[in-house]
Amino acid sequence: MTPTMPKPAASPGAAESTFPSSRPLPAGVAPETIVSWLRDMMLIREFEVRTMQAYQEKKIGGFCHVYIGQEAVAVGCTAAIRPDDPMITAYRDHGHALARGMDPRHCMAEMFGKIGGCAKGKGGSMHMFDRANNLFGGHGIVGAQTALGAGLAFATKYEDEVLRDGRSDRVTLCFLGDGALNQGVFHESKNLAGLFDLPVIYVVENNGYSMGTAIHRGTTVAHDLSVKAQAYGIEAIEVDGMDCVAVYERMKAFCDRCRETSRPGFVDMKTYRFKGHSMSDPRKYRTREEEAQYEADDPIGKLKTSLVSAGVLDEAAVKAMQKEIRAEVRASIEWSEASPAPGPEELYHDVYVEKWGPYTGTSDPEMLREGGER
Amino acid sequence: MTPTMPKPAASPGAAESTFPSSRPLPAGVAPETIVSWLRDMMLIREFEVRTMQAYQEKKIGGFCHVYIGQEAVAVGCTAAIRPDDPMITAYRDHGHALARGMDPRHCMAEMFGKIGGCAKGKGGSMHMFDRANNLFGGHGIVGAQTALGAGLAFATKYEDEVLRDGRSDRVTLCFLGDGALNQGVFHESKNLAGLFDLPVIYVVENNGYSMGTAIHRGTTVAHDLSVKAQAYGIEAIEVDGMDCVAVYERMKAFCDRCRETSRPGFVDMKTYRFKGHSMSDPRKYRTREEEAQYEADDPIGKLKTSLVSAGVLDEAAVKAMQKEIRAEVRASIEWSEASPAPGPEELYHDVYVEKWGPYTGTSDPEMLREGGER
Amino acid sequence: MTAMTGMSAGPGAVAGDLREIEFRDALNEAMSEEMRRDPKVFLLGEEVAEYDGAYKVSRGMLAEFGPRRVIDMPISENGFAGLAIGAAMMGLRPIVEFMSWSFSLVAADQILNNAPKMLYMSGGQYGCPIVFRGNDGAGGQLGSTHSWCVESLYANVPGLKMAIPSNPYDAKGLLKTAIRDPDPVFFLESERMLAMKGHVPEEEYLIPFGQAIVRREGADCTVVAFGRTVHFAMEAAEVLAAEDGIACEVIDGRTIRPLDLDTIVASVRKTNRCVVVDQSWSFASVGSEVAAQVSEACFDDLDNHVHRVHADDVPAPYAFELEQAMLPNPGKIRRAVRSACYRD
Amino acid sequence: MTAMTGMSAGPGAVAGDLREIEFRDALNEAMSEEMRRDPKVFLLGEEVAEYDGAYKVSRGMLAEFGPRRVIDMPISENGFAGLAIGAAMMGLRPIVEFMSWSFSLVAADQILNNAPKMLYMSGGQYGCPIVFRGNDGAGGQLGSTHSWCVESLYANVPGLKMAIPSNPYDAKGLLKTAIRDPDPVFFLESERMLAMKGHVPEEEYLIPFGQAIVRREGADCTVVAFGRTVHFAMEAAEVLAAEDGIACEVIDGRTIRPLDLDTIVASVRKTNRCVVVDQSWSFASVGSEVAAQVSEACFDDLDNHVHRVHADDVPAPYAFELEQAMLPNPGKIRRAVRSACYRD
Ligand SMILES: Cc1ncc(C[n+]2csc(CCOP(=O)(O)OP(=O)(O)O)c2C)c(N)n1
Ligand SMILES: Cc1ncc(C[n+]2csc(CCOP(=O)(O)OP(=O)(O)O)c2C)c(N)n1
Ligand SMILES: [Mg+2]
Ligand SMILES: [Mg+2]
Repeated sequence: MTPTMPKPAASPGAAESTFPSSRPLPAGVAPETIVSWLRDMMLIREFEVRTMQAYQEKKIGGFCHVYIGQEAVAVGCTAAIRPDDPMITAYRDHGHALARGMDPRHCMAEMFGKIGGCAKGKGGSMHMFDRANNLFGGHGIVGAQTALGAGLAFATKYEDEVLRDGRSDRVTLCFLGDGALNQGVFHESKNLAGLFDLPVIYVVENNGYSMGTAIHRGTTVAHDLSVKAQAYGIEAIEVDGMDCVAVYERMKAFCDRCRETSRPGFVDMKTYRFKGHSMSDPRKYRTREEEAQYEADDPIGKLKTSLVSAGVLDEAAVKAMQKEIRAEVRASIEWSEASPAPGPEELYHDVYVEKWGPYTGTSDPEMLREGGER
Repeated sequence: MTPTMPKPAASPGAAESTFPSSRPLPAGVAPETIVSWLRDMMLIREFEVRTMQAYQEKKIGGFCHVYIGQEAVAVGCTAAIRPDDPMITAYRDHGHALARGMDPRHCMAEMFGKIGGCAKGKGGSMHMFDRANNLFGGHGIVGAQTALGAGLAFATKYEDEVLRDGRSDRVTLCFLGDGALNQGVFHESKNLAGLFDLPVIYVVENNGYSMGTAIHRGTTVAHDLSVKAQAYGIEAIEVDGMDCVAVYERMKAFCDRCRETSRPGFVDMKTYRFKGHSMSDPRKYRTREEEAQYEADDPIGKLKTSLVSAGVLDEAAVKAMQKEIRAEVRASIEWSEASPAPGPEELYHDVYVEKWGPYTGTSDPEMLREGGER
Repeated sequence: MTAMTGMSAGPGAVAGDLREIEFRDALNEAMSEEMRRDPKVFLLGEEVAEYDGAYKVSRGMLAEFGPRRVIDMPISENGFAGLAIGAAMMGLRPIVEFMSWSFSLVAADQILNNAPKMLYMSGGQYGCPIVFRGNDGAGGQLGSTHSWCVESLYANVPGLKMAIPSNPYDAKGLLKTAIRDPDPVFFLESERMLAMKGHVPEEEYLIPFGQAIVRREGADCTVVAFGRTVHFAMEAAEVLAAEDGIACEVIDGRTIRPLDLDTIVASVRKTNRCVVVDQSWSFASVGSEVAAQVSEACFDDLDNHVHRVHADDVPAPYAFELEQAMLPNPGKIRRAVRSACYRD
Repeated sequence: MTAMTGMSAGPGAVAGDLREIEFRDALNEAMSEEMRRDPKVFLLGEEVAEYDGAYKVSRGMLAEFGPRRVIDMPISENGFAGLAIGAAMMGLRPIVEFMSWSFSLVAADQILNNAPKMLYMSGGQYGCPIVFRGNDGAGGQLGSTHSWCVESLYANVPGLKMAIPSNPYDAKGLLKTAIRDPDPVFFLESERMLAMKGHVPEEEYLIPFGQAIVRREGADCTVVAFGRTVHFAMEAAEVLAAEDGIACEVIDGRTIRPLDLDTIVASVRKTNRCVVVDQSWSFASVGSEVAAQVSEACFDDLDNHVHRVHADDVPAPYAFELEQAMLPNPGKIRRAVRSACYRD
């Protein structure tokens, strides 16, 4: 009756990346790049703290799921792929949007339901799309994006091989929660990916819970998810998602191989959400001790320590960065407040591509228009 | 481009049951019982031959899928369970109905669309239901019955444990085709069965094709389906479905254990359909050689030989049995022809249990009323 | 959403009995009472047990009935809907909670092909006594995938019944009827009403299906509404009476399958005008059905064509202003009634 | 089903051009021509490639376009519909064949939540240029799960378009339009019409969406029909003209979303009577929508209420006689027209 997910002493397959406070930085990556990862994680954290606040202040409505605790996943994975590689995820999507390069203003304004939002305020928290950055959205129906992800990989391969007569050269990252493991569509998607050699990597952000359900209460063989990939001939790895460097290193190698072989992959990405499922979750299904254990393993703190230990950053630089980020997020809130609500004409806009009857066609959101074609 | 499914020299796990022409009969089973299996298989074969004929004569409409070649599966499996164990299957269901004990008249009349059919002619070939014999139907949507099968097992367990405060004591057999492996609902069902310890055994009647698609063209890891069970912590066995005695022996042990442990099971039942997918299939996707190989492995011929070799039957007895069966099936056709078409009042009958508005309530079909409560 | 005068007291109300409870608790009482009465009744769904329900509808039920009868499910709607249908074929009486009816689309095959047709396909051998229930309609800025009004998708299908209560009293009485019904019932709640309080007597009562109820009498215009929109209609009626002197007769449909056309027609014969309010999109909807049936049955009675109030024909937007503009509301109903009465 | 006089020749027909081809070949030509024109167009579905299509619609296409563009799928409708939607978001132009629309229920989430709403949810960033096509409606004793008329389930949803051709000429012209359309199109064929022959010129043509066509002119009663039922309406019209002296104006809707109300209203303003024929169940259907819209738009024109001809409100039975009794047919249309004309 008490679902618990005690942090494992050392999780197999990720053993090399468990360390108390600091770890060697990856070889072959410029220190500035690693600093930028830290910055991205800090930005996401700050952004999400402000998101929660804005939700409490009723500036944000609907469902809202924050990414606090999981930052290393989106940031490390993004670092491991190329900008032209498609990415798609579920509704807990602010982190992916920011990691992928969405301006926090457009992300925040989307939640504020303003015309400056990435989806003109029509999507909300669960639907962060960014065409310029090849982010094919956050998606609200659990598991549904896994079929879309297979389709993105199908399309890159079709474009590269059929339209351009070249070789398949892009990898799609498709994120899902551990709860999505149990949706039929994911099973179908894995089979299709395996069957057609689709270069898609399914990254299960395994934070141990789907809402109040601990993973083993909803998922068979929860202690070894690799079987859920092997059943389709898909290679699986397990990664410590609380360690940004580990995420980057493991994912880089995995994505490179996927790109090379045009074969799908599956990642059991061990992570933890520090907050509740959504804004109204009292978290009775887990203990405060369990939470504290994971919080002590904070991916941001760890990377900070590593960078400081390695002499790349000092405390002052971190503080300056934090200050800068705080200002940036604050600015995004102000910008979002100033952005107008979508006018009534927007109701019938973007229903169909072309004008007909009461429908007024479609157009790019401000975010894409600003930067030219982007 | 040429899908082939050459008969494996010896399929692993079923090796002990491969033999050229005759095999020892199972210990502890009365010879009369084994003769009754032969009789059931011969009945199904004859029934299906007549079904094809009647379809050609347009006495049967809609979709019609015959069971010729797969008889050992339904017969051997039925022999391995108790009458009170629920059974459910897909649309290729005549064999299961007859093996389970449905009177051929009611089965044939159903296809003739007559009121004497098991479903009053409302279901047709794909929907053989027999409450008295705990057959929960043939089902037309690929894979859909796998969730129902989990539900039947859930219900026997609930009845035994919650309503009667006893221990779970029944096993559900849920049949599916190899094509159904790729439906999301089967994945969800396996996970539910594994999670809730449901005593359901999924018998994949792996005849190598879903319509024109050879299994490896639609299913990943087709050479070892056990991974599709292990992914849910479900035990899997592979059985030579062309050998009725092997089916019985393996299934008996497997069902007994499932009954004992109240755990689900998965069977890769290797079989072959001698005819096309349905009545209009030119079978261009496989070679006549492949078909001939399997036809040489005819489950009926094999069991006949074994029984004759063992001195249980002689050729004359077999001939007599065949004659009797022919008469029985002929009688079922005559009976079906004589049975009236459902009257217009039947249109609004059985839509809802009770009468309201234009709906006229429900009632048992003739088949169940004949035999008292049954 | 506040309780509505004239609506909280159901027809069976005893004078002086003032017990008021929330809509969610009315649902909880209905399920709990039926589970006490009949051990074949059980509840399953996502987060219904240990979490006490995502919306706390099943609060306390795990504690009372234990994990064999209040069962948490993984996010496998098609699988567990099918599991429940199989159990219902065996004679059990499952209640399936969809956290939201929006998530029932992944289960469409099981709930539309199997539940409502099993009795027919099996020639009367296997019925399907099951209740599917959960939140339907806009929940408040939930966006395009989470705001389905499934009544207009699913009501097309024969073999199922569909109930859509507008208040706690009806919620309890209709849900108890649904649980005892031998056929599959689609039971549509609304996240926006779960906290609404209303009178629910202690004594047991059931509300039969197919009986609409006149919530407010009036001679000038019949307004037919379902579920949450009944409140919008009542609010509009108040204002219309006060500002325009138009007396609306507001009918709460209560069930969509069966639809109580008689009550509606009797009213339209009196008022000669009709406005239908349906929270779903207009095309091929419950609203179009009511409009078509009334137009047919009251052809000689109608002074004006039937007017319809729907959600706008666009995917549900997230932004507050857009969602408000999209959804039916009292203002839109007022305009429709005025137009129906040639007062615009 | 035989080719219908006055129907096989489409509006663009050239006199003397007598080429007649089957409905299935018209579909094949539309797909093949578009695939030749645009390498982004491809076809996927169960048995579409090596088997040449379960109903031979894609006959020869694998041979011409190869396995990269004509792709056999496992029985995973939700998965491959979603895959195709993902590909469409990337700008490709998939054609998804459902062997039968009846099997699309397992894909309901992808086709209803994702395809029609992606553009809106993404604020205009990602459209979904995709065609879903396959057999819809009764195929001949296929029973309850295999006889869906999905028009009345799915037409409720904004963001999608829906076409339902009644003859080879339209099948080709509408399918080509569908493939070029930047929005998701649900394209409904009928197994019962695939072998029907009709005139299809060699020259390229497209038929725009939202333009119904008058198949037969008449002053007494408008009959609106869609897809296969157009033939029933034409047959009924012949008999009504001959036996009852009633001149029907038969309108073939061609597309359901958009619905060409103007053409219908113009006709009803002339005939003052209207019968709607819809092969699906009546409740919350395309038929109820047309009835409701006509009742509204033609309130002052109608001499009688709109009459509706539907399938009976029961699951599809297998038995030949019952299925015949259930389905719309010319006899039922005749009765409805006579009743609408007060001639019963
Ligand atoms: C098909 C479907 N069923 C139910 C829901 C409601 N729901 C939203 S999130 C969620 C839990 C998902 O958990 P998980 O996949 O682990 O993702 P996490 O929230 O942990 O990121 C549920 C049940 C939904 N959105 N879609
Ligand atoms: C969901 C769904 N998709 C497609 C079909 C059409 N269909 C009927 S049978 C069949 C092949 C199934 O093959 P398999 O499961 O191997 O069974 P077998 O025919 O070999 O017994 C298909 C594609 C269907 N009935 N349901
Ligand atoms: Mg999770
Ligand atoms: Mg097969």
